Amino acid sequence: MIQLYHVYKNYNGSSPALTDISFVVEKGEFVFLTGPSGAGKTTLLKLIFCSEKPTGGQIIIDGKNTSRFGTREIAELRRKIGFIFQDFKLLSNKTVYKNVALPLDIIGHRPREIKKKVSYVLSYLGLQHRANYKPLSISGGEQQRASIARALVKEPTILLADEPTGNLDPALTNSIMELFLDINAKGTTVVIATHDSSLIKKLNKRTITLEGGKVIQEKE
Amino acid sequence: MIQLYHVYKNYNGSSPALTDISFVVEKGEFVFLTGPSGAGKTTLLKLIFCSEKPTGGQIIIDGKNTSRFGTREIAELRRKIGFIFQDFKLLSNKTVYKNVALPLDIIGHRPREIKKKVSYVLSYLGLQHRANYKPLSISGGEQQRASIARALVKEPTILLADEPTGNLDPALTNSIMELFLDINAKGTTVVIATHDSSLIKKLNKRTITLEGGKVIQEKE
Amino acid sequence: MTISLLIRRILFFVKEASHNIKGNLFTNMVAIFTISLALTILTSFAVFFINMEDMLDTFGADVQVIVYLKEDIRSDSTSPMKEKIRSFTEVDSINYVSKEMAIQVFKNELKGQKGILDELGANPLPSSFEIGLKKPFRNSDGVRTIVAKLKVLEGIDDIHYGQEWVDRFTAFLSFFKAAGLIIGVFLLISTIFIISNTIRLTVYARKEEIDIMRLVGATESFIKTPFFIEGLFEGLAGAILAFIMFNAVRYMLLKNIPASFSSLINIPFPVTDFMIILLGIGTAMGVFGSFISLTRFLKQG
Amino acid sequence: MTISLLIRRILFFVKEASHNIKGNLFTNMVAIFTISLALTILTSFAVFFINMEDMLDTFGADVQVIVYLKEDIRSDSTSPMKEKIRSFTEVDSINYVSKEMAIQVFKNELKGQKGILDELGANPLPSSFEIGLKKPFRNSDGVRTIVAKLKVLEGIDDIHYGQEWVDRFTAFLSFFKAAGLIIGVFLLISTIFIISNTIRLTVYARKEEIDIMRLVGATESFIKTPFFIEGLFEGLAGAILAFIMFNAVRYMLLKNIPASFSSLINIPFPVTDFMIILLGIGTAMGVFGSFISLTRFLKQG
Ligand SMILES: Nc1ncnc2c1ncn2[C@@H]1O[C@H](COP(=O)(O)OP(=O)(O)OP(=O)(O)O)[C@@H](O)[C@H]1O
Ligand SMILES: Nc1ncnc2c1ncn2[C@@H]1O[C@H](COP(=O)(O)OP(=O)(O)OP(=O)(O)O)[C@@H](O)[C@H]1O
Ligand SMILES: [Mg+2]
Ligand SMILES: [Mg+2]
Repeated sequence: MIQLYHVYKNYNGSSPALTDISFVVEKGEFVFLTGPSGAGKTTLLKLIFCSEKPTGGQIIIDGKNTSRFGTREIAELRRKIGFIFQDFKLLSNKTVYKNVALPLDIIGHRPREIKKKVSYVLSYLGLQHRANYKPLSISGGEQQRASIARALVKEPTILLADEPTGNLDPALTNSIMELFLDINAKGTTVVIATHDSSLIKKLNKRTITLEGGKVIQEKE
Repeated sequence: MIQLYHVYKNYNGSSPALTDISFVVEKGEFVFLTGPSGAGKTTLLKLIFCSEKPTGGQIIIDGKNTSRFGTREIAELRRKIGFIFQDFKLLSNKTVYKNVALPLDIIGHRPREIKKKVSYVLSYLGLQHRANYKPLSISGGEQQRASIARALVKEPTILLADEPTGNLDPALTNSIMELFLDINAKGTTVVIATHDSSLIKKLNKRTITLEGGKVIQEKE
Repeated sequence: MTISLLIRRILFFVKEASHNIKGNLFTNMVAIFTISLALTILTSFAVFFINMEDMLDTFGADVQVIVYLKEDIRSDSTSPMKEKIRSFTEVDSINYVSKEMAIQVFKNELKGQKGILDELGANPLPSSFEIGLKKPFRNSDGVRTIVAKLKVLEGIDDIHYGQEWVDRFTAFLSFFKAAGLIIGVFLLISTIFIISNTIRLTVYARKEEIDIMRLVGATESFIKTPFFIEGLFEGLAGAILAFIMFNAVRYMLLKNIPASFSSLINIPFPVTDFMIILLGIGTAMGVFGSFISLTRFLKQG
Repeated sequence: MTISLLIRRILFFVKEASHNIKGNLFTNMVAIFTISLALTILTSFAVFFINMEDMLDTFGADVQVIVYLKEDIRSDSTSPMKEKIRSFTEVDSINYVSKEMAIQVFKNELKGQKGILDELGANPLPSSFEIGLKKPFRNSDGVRTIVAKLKVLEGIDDIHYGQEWVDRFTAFLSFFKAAGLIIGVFLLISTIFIISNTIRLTVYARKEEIDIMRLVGATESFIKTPFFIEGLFEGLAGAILAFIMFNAVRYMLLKNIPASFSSLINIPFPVTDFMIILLGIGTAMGVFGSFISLTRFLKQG
């Protein structure tokens, strides 16, 4: 599903963010990406998501080489990928409901269908009472959950989650991990970047550890 | 140092965010504030910081009742309080260095002094190599550390930290906790809102637990 | 794209745009107000210029060539002569003034210096033709051409045409047209720039929103369309406001100036046409403004 | 506040402002450009209006009252009469035209109709005073006042003053002034609004920045001052650009219009004064624009 071959990334004027990264994530896999702050986890996810271009190497998603993608193909790809951003990236002038509905609006679902799906995911994440609030009027953890809801509502074939539980309490963290395992069981490929070592220990899944932009450890 | 008497907070049109909160934090104390997402931790810190007004009750900081504060007194208070925001609130058009130097510029320190202090705190937090980057060009954990640096550089008498380690790996979390203990030992009153139960367990300090806007547990 | 999807899209975009307008009400109001001011200035200038041109055209009717006839001209030769002159392409009208009519006019003009009239015995004034010119020839060149043609005719004593006045009028007309054109073009460009700059600033303030939309998989047209609708609305609302302001200024002028000059601030078209033109220009500029503002942002990545 | 702190503050604010200008270069350019266009329009109108007024003043010098004297007036009484008339407050200049001078002028004027001159035997024209009026009285009312005063004098036959022309001139002048005032005020207000709206949009885009500054403990003046400096810079740069654009338009006009009208687009002050005025207005509007934009934001919480 996701194949990286000798991927390099240098942001201009700084030491390389990623050096010679190669790995393959199969369809339906569940992978943790970990490593200290500044290791390059977010950068790696952004490359897969085509919001940054690699300086070198090849990235193949679902059989297609992303290096030749134009804006149209990138938009198409993103409609299949759910991305939970580390900084949420919610639209501050839209309510939680509209933020979560946006990916479905983009795909062009029917209003009735959108309503059903959005309500379902919001209530699963305990946000139904915040549906009509703007992101700046809800708590940090609620924002994070809204961002998770937006990524999941379109039933993506790939889920990329960047530190999805940094603002959540242990109980919520558990229920969200269960949700991730659940959609993974239904066939979605999941890649989660996290610092939370207890989480990684508990789930005992394949884990790729980065440090200074290099893969220093891989555990199946 | 911080006294709350029967404090209430209702954001307009929603169920109360805080209900009848009373507690006292003595000068030089170290207190954890915990509770599930949406419990009211951030709201409580905002009230102390005068960025929200209580709907009812009295908040007394350093002997002064904040309810009578005007813009001038609020600005003065904030120059004494270091606040680490859950969403960082860094100025995106300024470098990390300038963001961290800002509180000292506001107080009006000498440039040489500012340089010394900022450099010190940046290198302690492992950010010296990111000093000339803008916040959007650094990793999430680096942004969080920049926000911590900005709160600490002015050597505040009160430190309010809202989820200060949500984006940091365990090693960095430890060294930052040590830093907090260190400035606490030097006399700064510290209040930390966090979900991280392992952190609370390890440090074994006074802990106030909120849920649904009420104090449900206090542990010395 | 199926029909039902298309309809859903259109509904979505309109809802989206109206939501954005409400959400950014303050910015939108500021933009609409600026657009309306720029349009009012442009409209006022255009209306003033068109009216002024009309007024000058009526002045142009004063450009006249007077042909004084010889004393000894045979009375049966004036009629063919008149027809001959009338056949010149430059000639719009021709009028015969007999000696008697001439002295009458002279008497009226000289009311002041009665002394002169008392002294005059026989009628010393010649008969003449007063020749009016067609529009394109009401200027120095046109006058010179016709004078050259008249000079060769038999029975002519002298030709008069207030050379100084015609030259001045011609000069003023060319000044007026050149100045009007240059200032008009400058104002038009300024208006386009002010409007597009204003919209640009409102779009720029929402750069983050555009970036996020893109990250969620929105296509360019999906992102742009609500902005176009918003620009269209701003332009339209600005034009309506401009129409109101223009009429307010016009009303104030009408109250404060002598009636004889009110023609200068007439609206030179039917009011509905005027509104349609104004609204058309406003919406076109609004859409164009958002178009060039968005091109900039959607290029980057 | 100590002196060294004050100096440090000033340095900080200037550095801050210049950093912000560089950081928001695009927005700043857009704002400066809009400001310069608005200022150019205002300046062009003001210059045109002032020149037009000057030109009308020279026309006003044509407002003349001619007093025809009786045939039998004693030659030693003209001199005291002249002095008497000169002493009227309305009178600016007075000029005696003898019978001989009058006939000479008449001959020159009537070049065309030579016949009349041949018929004239004795000089039938009266001697006269040509009276020029002071500026405030070059209108219908002024003329009527002086005529009333003149009528009671001895030895006067008739008084002439081209009533129709004076009335028309007076009407045009009052039209011109009223229209100029209304349009000028409208343009001034528009310019102020366009400039402050533009700055408002740039400030609005940085609302978050202002909020964060406040959260870090910055006082109002600490937040506002760099914005004022930025507004000042935008106004100043806009004014400089307006000066350049105005002169470019002026140059284009000079190239394209008859020389006799170039006085209409003269700069009616010394160029340095003109620049100073323009820069003054630009900076004042820039600072004022940021002032009202900021007041709005700093009020909320
Ligand atoms: N500006 C606001 N307007 C309306 N409601 C708000 C606003 N800010 C917070 N709330 C609500 O008040 C409640 C408490 O919010 P608060 O941010 O204090 O929670 P928290 O304990 O910090 O949660 P988290 O751990 O998720 O950050 C939440 O339910 C939230 O939705
Ligand atoms: N836009 C950018 N321009 C320049 N450098 C960047 C940019 N984005 C990230 N970096 C740098 O690249 C390195 C990797 O960043 P990345 O965000 O991938 O780290 P991360 O592993 O996600 O860290 P964290 O756990 O703190 O979020 C960091 O040192 C960061 O400063
Ligand atoms: Mg990251
Ligand atoms: Mg919070």
